[in-house]
Amino acid sequence: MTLERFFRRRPPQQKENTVNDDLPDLWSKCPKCNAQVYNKELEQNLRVCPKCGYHHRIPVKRRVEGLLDAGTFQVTSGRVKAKDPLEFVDTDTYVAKLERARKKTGRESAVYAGRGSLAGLPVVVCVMDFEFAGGSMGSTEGEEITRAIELATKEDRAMILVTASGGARMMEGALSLMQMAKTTFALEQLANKGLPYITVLADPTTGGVAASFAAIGDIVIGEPDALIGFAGQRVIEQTVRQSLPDGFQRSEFYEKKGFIDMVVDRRHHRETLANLIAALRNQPKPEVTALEIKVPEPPRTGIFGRRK
Amino acid sequence: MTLERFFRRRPPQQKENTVNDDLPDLWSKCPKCNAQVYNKELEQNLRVCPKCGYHHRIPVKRRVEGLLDAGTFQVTSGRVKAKDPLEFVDTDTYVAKLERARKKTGRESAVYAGRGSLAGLPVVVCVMDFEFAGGSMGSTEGEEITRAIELATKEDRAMILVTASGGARMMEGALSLMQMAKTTFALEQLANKGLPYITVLADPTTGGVAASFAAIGDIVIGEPDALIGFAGQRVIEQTVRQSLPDGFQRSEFYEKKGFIDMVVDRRHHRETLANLIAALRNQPKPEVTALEIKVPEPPRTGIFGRRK
Amino acid sequence: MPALEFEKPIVDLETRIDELKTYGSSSNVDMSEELALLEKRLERLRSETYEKLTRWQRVQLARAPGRPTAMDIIGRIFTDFQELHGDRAYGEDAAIVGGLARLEGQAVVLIGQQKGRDTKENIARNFGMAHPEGFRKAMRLMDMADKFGLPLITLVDTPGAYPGIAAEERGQAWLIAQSIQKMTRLRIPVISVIIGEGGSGGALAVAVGNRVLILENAVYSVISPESCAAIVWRDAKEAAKAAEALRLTARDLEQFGIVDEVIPEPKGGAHNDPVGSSEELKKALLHNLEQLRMLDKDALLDSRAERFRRLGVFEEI
Amino acid sequence: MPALEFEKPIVDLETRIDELKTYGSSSNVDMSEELALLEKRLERLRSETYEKLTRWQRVQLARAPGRPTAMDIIGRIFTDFQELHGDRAYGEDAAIVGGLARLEGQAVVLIGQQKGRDTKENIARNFGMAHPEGFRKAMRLMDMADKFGLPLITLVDTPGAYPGIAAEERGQAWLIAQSIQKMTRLRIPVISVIIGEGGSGGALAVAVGNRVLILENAVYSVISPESCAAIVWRDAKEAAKAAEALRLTARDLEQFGIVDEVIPEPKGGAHNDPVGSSEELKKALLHNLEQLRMLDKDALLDSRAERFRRLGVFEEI
Ligand SMILES: [Zn+2]
Ligand SMILES: [Zn+2]
Repeated sequence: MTLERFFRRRPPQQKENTVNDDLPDLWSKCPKCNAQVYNKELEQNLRVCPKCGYHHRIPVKRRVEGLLDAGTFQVTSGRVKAKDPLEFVDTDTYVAKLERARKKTGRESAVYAGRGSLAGLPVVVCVMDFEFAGGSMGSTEGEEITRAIELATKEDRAMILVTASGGARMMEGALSLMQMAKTTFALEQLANKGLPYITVLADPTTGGVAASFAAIGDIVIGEPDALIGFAGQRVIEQTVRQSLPDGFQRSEFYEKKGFIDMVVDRRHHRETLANLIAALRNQPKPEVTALEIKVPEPPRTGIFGRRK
Repeated sequence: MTLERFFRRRPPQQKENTVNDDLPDLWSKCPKCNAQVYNKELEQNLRVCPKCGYHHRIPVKRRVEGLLDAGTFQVTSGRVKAKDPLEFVDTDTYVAKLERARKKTGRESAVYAGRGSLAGLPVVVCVMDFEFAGGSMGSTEGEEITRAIELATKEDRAMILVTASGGARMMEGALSLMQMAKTTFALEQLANKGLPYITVLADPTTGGVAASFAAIGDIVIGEPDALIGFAGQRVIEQTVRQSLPDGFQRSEFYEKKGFIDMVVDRRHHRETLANLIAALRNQPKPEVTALEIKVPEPPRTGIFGRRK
Repeated sequence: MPALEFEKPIVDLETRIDELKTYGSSSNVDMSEELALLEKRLERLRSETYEKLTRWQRVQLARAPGRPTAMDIIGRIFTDFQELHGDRAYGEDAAIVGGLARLEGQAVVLIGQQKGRDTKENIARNFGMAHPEGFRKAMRLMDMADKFGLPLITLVDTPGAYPGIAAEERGQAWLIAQSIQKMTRLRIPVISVIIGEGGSGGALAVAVGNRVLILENAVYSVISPESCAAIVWRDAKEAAKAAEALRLTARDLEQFGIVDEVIPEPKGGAHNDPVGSSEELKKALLHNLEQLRMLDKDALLDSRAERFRRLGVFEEI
Repeated sequence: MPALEFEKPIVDLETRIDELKTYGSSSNVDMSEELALLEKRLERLRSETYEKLTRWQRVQLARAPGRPTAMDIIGRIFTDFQELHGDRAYGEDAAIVGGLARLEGQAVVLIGQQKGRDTKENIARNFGMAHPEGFRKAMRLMDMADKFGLPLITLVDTPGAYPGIAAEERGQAWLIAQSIQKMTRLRIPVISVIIGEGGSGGALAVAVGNRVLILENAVYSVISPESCAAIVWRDAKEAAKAAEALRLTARDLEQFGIVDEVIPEPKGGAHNDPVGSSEELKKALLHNLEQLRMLDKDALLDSRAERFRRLGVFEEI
């Protein structure tokens, strides 16, 4: 399970994957193609390696910036904070774990959400932050997501949900599990108003998050090479007692298996989402341009589609 | 395709499978277990071999008799007759073929339908007759089935449809194809009134009949060992250039594959249908007894279910 | 583009004329008179051939290599096509494409049966013969159109649903039935266009439209002429006879009310003028869509039901 | 029935008493005083054990061999069960059973997660761990209940959705999500009962009820104690510790509002008195159903949404 790293010990500093707002170093090394990439260029490129197209994790704020019309985003999340209902203690207390996550991210939960406009279209964007406790879904996250969906419903906005999560948050027990149903009920209200709901599955999206709101977007978009699935790969390997094939449970795999509408390079999310939302809302095609992509994109898995 | 036999030449006299009302012979030989079976016993047994459970084809009138409360059936079909819209000629004219089918069955189409009561429950029963042009679906059959469904809708009756058909009737071209949609539209009206629709798939149910009203019963029952499928076995063999596995496309096969709710011995149709309809209509359990089955039934395909 | 069998005389004559022209210009002999005669004869030959196409010749045109496929038509008539993949249950079937697009700015949902344009694509597309997952994908897109109130346009072009072991195992009959049923429930405008080969249940599964249009040289049949011939005469080579008997051309179907409108094609078939033929199709889509826009949700559903309720030829007793 | 680890002292004492009785009657020595003392001690031991069960012991009871399975309960509480098979898409999954039945004459739709009662059945049932087709079958039955306005009763007992390659390939995550979504849409009374092991998403997929009931010794958890222990202490043997931490017992869940009612079991667990424990469950089903019968379709849907809307513990900032 992806959460294992998080639960077992302090999260390792993923030097190549996380970037502070003020970069200490000028260059990063791409873990896929080993190229030295100028950090500024990487940032402009929405943290997609300009050499090989590898999708680094991207801070939630930067993701929202790259998606919405400049200056239109208003944060609405951050009104609730986690408690410790189970008084959960393992090798450490849940309270201490939460403190570290708060300190690391400056936020109260793994959810960052708000209203904004995308190519002029009113949307609510909700992004899960893997940096906060592995993006795991506790009561706070469930509540934040539910409120974001309710906001979209109330204000007639399309809902965009970007997932990155190892799944449920063990330290909140079955309360965490209940968030799967709670968020889904909220989505039902959104659907009843005919508002589009689009999910973007970033690396990783597994467990209870994959098995609830992530999977049931009107349109489900995968980020290239994102790990997606219900069971974690180690659990599966232990169950079937064989190693997993290359590419198993990746975005491209699930596109082929019929579960993802399309795999879309992060640099194209903005115009793709704008076009999809406008079409689903039966509105004129919005004017929106994409980031220019100067480098070869990862090879297309489908046989005939163009990667957008 | 099952229809091949019918289309290519005069239908062979299937001695062991068809029985006239006045039996010329006292004994029949079961094509499965080779036992000599006393015809009277076979008839009482709804033409299920009392030795091995083999399901012989059963005349449509006898089927309806075995299903409904005695004396309650009123025929409503037989108000329309086939024309020859395409002026179809192959080795023979369609008109001549129709004449033979009429003569053979004493009916105007492959559909025999009417209202009646089943353990006191109001139903419409519609049975396809393989003896009439291989049960193929022409405009007449589509119209009869549609009217039967409309009757059920109008009179608040549950709908029971017993299929036995090689599929569409080639000699009516695309008009035949259209009956698949026409009947399905009628079923939509029935569903909107919350009336149950149960299909019983008898041997054979293939082609356009399998691929329309037969498949979309609220509950789909297969007769034991009935051949069911979209494509005919010869066509499949020619396509894949290999011979088909034993039991392929049989009722039991499709139960295992998830497409049939249950395989039910014909001698249990009466109480099974009564119980299902009463439950779906939220009515008290009806009092109804089944034919006593004295002989071993065919082995159950499912692992735990009882064959009813 | 390779010529069809019945087009060979035309192609032969064209070749002769070309040769004569080349000879004339190289030898400096004046061949203009001969050429004029030949050109006239060519014109007559073309007329004779294309204005009196037999049903079997229409079948060949409907299947002609180079005939615009669903994706070709989507590319020419629609803008902003965003293909959506998958059936959310088993797989992605390339024999059926679908997604969101715009027709003169109006957002629509498209479903198209897609044959290959070359051998490689044909294999990937399974020659346009869908498996159950293709129909399930189509159903998912129908649901999307219905949820968001978008018109649905389906482009039909398939020899039929695939008759393979796996397809049967995964319930080909059930999926076709489910897809037809889904279309009986849609409360949106639905226009289906037979653009090439409308092959039996596999075609009907996505062709239960408020309007069913057909290109002039397209065909729509309960069984392929080859299969019909194999059954009746035990010889697939009698397909021409079977095609005659089956009455499967656009004009035949129009007579029976099975299609509502025949969209003209340029002489020799859509592949001879893909742009012009697309324009005709686009016009037809637009004016039908315009008419359907008058109807509310219930009326859309009811009128579709009524349309199909009427189909069939029989006699009251 | 083999005793659970923590029941061994009780079983040992029971054996001694039996031996003593045998000895007494065969030797004609009066042991009545000793026996009375031992019986009293046994009573105390039983009370101490069963009234102060640790969470890990509850987990063991919830999984105890011989504990009534869904089919056992269906057989005892309901009549006229007619099992319906298949998901109409891929297969028949024996890990989830379902169909029509009657509860005191009232027709209902049942969905049950079914573990095996012996090794052979356990293999056939995949130990109660469903594949995607199991959830799809459940969804189909939910649709049936909804269409005909029949109450839906789900019996939850699974270690979890099956974590295998094929299950993932066929979209385990999607099917669980779809099943939850389906349950948010039902306009019928839905009662879910955790009868044994409520294992994570695989349990929740069929447990989105208007009422969620739980048997006294059943558990419901986001993760199995073994997996939790393996993650935290890198040792599945620390499961007892993990079970404590996870607060997964009926009473824990009741505190958090995750379950609405705890149904009492006989001392030592339901398997010690299957008939009596079934009666309790039946009573609970009947009175909950009675209450839900007051609500109309919209209210059923809305109150279910409200029930789940409230779940979660956090602090407003
Ligand atoms: Zn790189
Ligand atoms: Zn026999």
